[in-house]
Amino acid sequence: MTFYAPFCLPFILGAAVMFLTLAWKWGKWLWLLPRRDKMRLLRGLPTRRTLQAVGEVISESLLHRRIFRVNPLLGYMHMSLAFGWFLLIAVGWIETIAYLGFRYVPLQGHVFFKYFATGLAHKPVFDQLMDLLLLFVLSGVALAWGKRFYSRAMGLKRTTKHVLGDRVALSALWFIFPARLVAESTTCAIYGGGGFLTGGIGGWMADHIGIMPLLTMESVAWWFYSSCLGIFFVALPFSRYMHIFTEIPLIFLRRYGIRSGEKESSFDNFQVEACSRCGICIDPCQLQSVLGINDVQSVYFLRDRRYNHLRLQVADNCLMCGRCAERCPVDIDLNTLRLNSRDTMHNVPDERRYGYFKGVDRSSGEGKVGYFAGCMTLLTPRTLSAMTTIFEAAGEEVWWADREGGVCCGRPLKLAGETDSARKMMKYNAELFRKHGITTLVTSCPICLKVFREDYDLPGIEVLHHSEYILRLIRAGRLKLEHGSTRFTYHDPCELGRGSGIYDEPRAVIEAVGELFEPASTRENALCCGSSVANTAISDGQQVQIARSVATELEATGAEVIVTACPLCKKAIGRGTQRQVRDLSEIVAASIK
Amino acid sequence: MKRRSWQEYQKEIADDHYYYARSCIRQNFFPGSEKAFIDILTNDLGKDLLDDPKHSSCTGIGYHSDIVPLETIMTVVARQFSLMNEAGYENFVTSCITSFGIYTEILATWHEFPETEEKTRENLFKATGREFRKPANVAHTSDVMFHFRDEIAARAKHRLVNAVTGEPLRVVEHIGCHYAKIFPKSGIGGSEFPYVLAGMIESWGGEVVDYPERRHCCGFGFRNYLVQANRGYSIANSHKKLESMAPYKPDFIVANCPGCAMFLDKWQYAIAEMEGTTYGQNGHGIPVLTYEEMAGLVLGYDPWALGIQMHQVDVEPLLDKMGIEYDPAAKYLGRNGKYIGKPESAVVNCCPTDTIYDIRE
Amino acid sequence: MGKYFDMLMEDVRMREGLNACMNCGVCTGVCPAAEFYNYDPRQIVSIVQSRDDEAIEALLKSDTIWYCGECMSCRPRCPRGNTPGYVIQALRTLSQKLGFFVESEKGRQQLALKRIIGENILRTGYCIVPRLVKPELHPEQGTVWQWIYDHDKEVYGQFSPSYMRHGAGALRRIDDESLAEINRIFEVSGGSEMFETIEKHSDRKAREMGYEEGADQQYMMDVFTTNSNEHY
Amino acid sequence: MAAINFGYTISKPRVIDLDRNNLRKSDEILREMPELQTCIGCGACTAICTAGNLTSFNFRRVHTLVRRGEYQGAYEEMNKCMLCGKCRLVCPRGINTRGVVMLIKRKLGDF
Amino acid sequence: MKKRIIVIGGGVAGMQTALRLAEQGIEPVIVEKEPELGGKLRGWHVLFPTFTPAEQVLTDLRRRINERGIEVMTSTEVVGLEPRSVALADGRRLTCDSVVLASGSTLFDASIKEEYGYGIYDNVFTSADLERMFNEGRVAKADGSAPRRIAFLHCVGSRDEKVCQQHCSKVCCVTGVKQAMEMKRLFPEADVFNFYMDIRMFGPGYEELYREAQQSYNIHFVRGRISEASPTLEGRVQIKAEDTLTGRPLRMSVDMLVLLIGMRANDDNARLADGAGLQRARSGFMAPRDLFLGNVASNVDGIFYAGTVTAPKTIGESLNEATAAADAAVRYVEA
Repeated sequence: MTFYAPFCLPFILGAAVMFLTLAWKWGKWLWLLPRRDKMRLLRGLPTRRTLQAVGEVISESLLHRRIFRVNPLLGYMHMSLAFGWFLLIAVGWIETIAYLGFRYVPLQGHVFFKYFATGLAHKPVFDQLMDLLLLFVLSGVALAWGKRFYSRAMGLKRTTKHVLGDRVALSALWFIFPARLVAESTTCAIYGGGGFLTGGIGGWMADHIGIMPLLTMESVAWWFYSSCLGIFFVALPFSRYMHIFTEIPLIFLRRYGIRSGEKESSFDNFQVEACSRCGICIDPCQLQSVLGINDVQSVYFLRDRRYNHLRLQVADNCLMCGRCAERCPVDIDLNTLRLNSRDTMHNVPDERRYGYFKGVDRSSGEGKVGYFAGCMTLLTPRTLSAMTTIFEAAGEEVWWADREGGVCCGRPLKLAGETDSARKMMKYNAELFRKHGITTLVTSCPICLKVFREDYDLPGIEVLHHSEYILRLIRAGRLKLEHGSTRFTYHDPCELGRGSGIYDEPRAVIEAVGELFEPASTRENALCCGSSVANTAISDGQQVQIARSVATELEATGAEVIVTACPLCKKAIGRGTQRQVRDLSEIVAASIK
Repeated sequence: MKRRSWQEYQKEIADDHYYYARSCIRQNFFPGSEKAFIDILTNDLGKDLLDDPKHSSCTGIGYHSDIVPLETIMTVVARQFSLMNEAGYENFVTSCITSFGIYTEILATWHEFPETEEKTRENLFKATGREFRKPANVAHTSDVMFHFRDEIAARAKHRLVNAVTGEPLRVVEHIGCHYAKIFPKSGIGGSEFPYVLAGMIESWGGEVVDYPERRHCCGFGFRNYLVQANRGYSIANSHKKLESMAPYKPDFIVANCPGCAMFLDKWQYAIAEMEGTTYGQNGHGIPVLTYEEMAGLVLGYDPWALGIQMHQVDVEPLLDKMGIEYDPAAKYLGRNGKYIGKPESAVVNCCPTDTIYDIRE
Repeated sequence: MGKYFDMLMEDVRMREGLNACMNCGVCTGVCPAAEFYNYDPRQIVSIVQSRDDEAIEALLKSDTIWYCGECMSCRPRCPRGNTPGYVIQALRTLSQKLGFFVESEKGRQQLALKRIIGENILRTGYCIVPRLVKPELHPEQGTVWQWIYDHDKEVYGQFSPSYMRHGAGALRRIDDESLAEINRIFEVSGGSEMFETIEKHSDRKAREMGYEEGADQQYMMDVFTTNSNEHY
Repeated sequence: MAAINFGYTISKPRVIDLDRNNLRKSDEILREMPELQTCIGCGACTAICTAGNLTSFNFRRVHTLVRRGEYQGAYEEMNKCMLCGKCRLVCPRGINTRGVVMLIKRKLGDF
Repeated sequence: MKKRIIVIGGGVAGMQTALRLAEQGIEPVIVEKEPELGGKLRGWHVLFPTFTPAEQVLTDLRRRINERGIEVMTSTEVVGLEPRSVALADGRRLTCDSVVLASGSTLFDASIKEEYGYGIYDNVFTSADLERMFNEGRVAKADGSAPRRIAFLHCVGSRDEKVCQQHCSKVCCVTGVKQAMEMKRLFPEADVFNFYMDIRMFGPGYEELYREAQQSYNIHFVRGRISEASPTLEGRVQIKAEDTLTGRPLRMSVDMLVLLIGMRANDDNARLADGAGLQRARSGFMAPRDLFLGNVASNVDGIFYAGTVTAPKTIGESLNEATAAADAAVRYVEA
């Protein structure tokens, strides 16, 4: 039995190109991994993490569990295509073995088995099973077609606008399975056999079409099927379909503890090319939903970065609220990638910058607790006086860390991509904190908090957001609060919630003084106030628009007072509502017995 | 220039009997000009003028260098007035713009703050036993020259026109800040469009050229020139003016203030030596005249008798243009008519006088 | 509050020169010093009218007040009738009175001015005489000046019968009686006191700066020539 | 030339000379961010500025100079900014001041 | 018999006063020294902040005056007034029951500010010149070419002790903004600079206009009063000022320098006031009896004020004040 026919050529060439490209890409990316990451990989291989990775590959790459969470229909679509195709290949392989026993069969032999196996006795079980699987995949294709026309059914208000290469690959992909159905059905029409689908259609064709046209049709159909596969395979490594194969090593590497950092690295390639451009990140983006900006979202950012045509306007126009990353089915570390792109675009290592820090330190005094109000908090003096009241009520000895000599925490510069400059601030402040011998560092600004926790070297100093600190005081009985009947709603600041995982403490504090009403989008789904320091592109008017939309949701809770725990959010939301907007500390200070 | 407004700034200028106060800078750098002024007034116009040997500097340069207190300069000025009273004059003319500014300013201060006049009288009496009466009239020497511009024009031997083409000479005037900027009403034509020099130029056939930095200071700035470390300021201001006027191709500059005349002349030399920039025709500088020299030339005075040889920028091209005859060989003669050597030639100097002297030597 | 302001207001030039500034900048727009120094007369007036002692003291000790060339171009233009140049004169006088002038490079130059111009006035009755304009200290005076300087009697003799001699005429020697009057005027009216103040504070500063002989010729030549080039 | 040691040089003018200044960069900046032109010079940005309270950095002055085509030193000055963003919150004209800093740095970085 | 009130001045304030008086059954007489009604409005092109053609307002007022048949005496100069009579230059004396003085104000003569060279340098204009040029449809440099750079200077003849005009003329700021925008519309490629000390945008829509001028028209606002103007070789005008927000002197040459001239009190205010015992403010404008409760009344019973005779005002304000003055006069004659 020979497993070759001329029509196989497109498929063979396509598959060869694909596998060679894949091998080249993976090889290069792995080779270029920083040494530390390579060591992580080697050390991780023989551990349980490998098994966990396999499990994740199955649940995510094949079953698309996370997409199911976004929308079941969308999840089914992705699963039917991925898992269905995988099963077709796997079961096809078993079928070949079942027919031919364990012997070498070239790749095209497996793929076009129906064509080559006409002379063999049929095994109806496989015919039926393979047809069932084909139907499964075809149902996914049908949904994919449908999604083009009516994406809302799958929970997507907007879908990705694709580039030309993607469209070619997509078209090829759409035709692969219908083409296979027609090809196999034609063969069944001529030679008999086939399951309920191919056999059924084949029987119908045999009844209605003459043998000569059928023969021609068969040839054309198999050529077409092979060509679709070939085109798809050639396009795959260069299109969004690269994600099919990239997500697998990504899952493994991630399991081994490899992460993207503030500088671009080879590992980023795995993340960037693992994006399937599913477009799930578009809807949560408030730049999209409120302002109608629709070319800066993560999907476009990753696409532009992948094809090396990332523009500043795209990289810079992002609130970095993290709402998209929260939803990403591939769990790509979107904010970090954007940050290191900004680093590449904006960072200028310049030793002379911020030379003036030498000699600005006018600080004095000591204290166990250092309070770093944060630049923005200086514009919300009520927060400052509330904190003073709280410290006094709790009898805390406080050293005011940024009253004399403190500089900006460095996070805004880091978010702007000026990483090296940000480091100067981090170094300066860290030294300042150490000099004054504090053991606890409290800040009212979640922006500062995040950078203190993640980027500062502060051994022996516990960093707390004032919400955490206040809750501790309450729990330790150092603050006695009056529980009133005021109805509060709480706005999760991005840097505090998604950024630092602090959701419960502020809520517990609010509940200690009044009633809490949750807005529609809350906790991980909370909206961004729009004034994020990460965005230097949108205008003041646009910031207010976002603030208004956020405020509308918060007002809808019926609460009298909007509470937040970030000075910037407070300022921003205050511009979008007539309601009272208060920092957490204010409502606490007002309720002290 | 459509300046009509000067007529609104008419000031009283005495017709005769002047008490003359010399200028430190003018007598240092333009002694011929002072001599010419006296000669023109007394000889050509037949006026009475007293050159009193007892008067001193007004100490204005010291005052504006802030080392002479206001009370002191007031008393010095009072002494000058006292000398004038003593000599029986009441029309004070001063040969210096700084002095002119000082006299007008002090008279105004005495008027505005009478206690300062009282104090001055007290000081003067204590120091010298003198008393004084304020002058009936204070004028700058150029005011007087302006006053007689038509009489001078009537006696003119030469006019400010190109002798060959008949075209009026293009003249840039520089007034000197303290002439009218302190008290616009004290200057003919006011502070924005002073007419004192323009009037002479127009009467004598020339054409006044207005240019963007006309009103700008020459850059003396007292301490700014007097202290070497600060001279970069001084030269920069003249540089700015020269750059601004150069495109207008002036035939010469005439200055009201002796300091300005000296600086506009000397800085051309320094700029050429420092950075190689030269102005004027063929890069040999724009001649700078005092108005006395201008008047002297118009009246047919010998250029060397006017002291024109004391200028760094050679004036001969202008003399040639005006058709004034002069003896090149007489340029560097001493008081008894004997040759006393010649200055080294610099970038801004043009006249091929070298050959003449080389032969003489 | 306002201690220095009150002291300044004792000076009639301040009373004449400062009404109420509205910061229009007309003065700075024409100011020759503003063009070539890091200097803004508007801000000087603005600081002075703030009556802030700390700010005024800083001003009195700074180079800033010594940039002005006293051309008075600011005077005819000010829409509020101020004269920043007068305010500067009052500030300079006070700075010298209080000995603050020695705290700045440009202020220290007052010693050179006192020694060159001031002493010349008392000696000769003139601010300037030809012998004072030494070509080596005045290279910009050019080759013709060198020639005049070398042949002064010959050159000046042509225009003045009494060059460096008694009598009327340019650069005559002023008679002793008149000179004595000038000197007494300086004694009586505060001129000499000003000279002494300048000497006294300069000497103190010179020693502070490490000139063992105090404000000697070396110190004077240094203040005369030193330019830190930090004024622009 | 230069044979004579004068002991000083001709001072350079400090005047903002709009006839000489090349306004190309300034125009580009205003085209990208027209709102910068709406600055009313109130100085709120400068008053609140973290860097400005530690140094002589004056945001209003620097961006005004840039708009006048005075680029000399503007990049270095802007590099004193910590991008903390307080200025943006106080600007009465709602100018995206942080964006202005980034834009000026970007446009003048190659100077 | 109908009461008769003489309205001195036939500008917007005078016309509106007369109209309001006629509405209330009074017989008004407008005495105007010019040959036709309209006052300053005759010289204006469009009005801030709406760019409404001045002609439109003027035509409407004149039409209503005609329709009402109000008596108008043009080319008639008033030399003196009393509550019950007005003396004319030709020696006649008109009797009446009350007088409303709506004689307006005078535009500042820019040539007095010599440092700007108005009347001396060809390309220095006043805002009034520019309005005339807009009306004539020929806005250009003196040589007829199109300007590439235009500077407006605010506060010429206002807030200036040197010319004895200490008051703010109120309307020049917004006029400067309006004219700058008009120039930018005519010459989109031109750079327009406004030199100001304060931008006083007190009226409705003015601040918005200012902002639009900045953001949409890219008009440059430089805080600093121009110190002097001088001619350049190319016939342009070089101006010097301080850019006070940077603390540095600024120099540039422009093709056109437009001086936004202020309003000053009429010269004959003094004579009229002395004759009638009226009080004047230090600025030379007539002083109302009380700036709050009697701002259209004079200190003399029976003499009322409308419009800019008391202080610089906008067209709208003059119209409003005219109504108030007419009402006050009616109350007086009918009391």
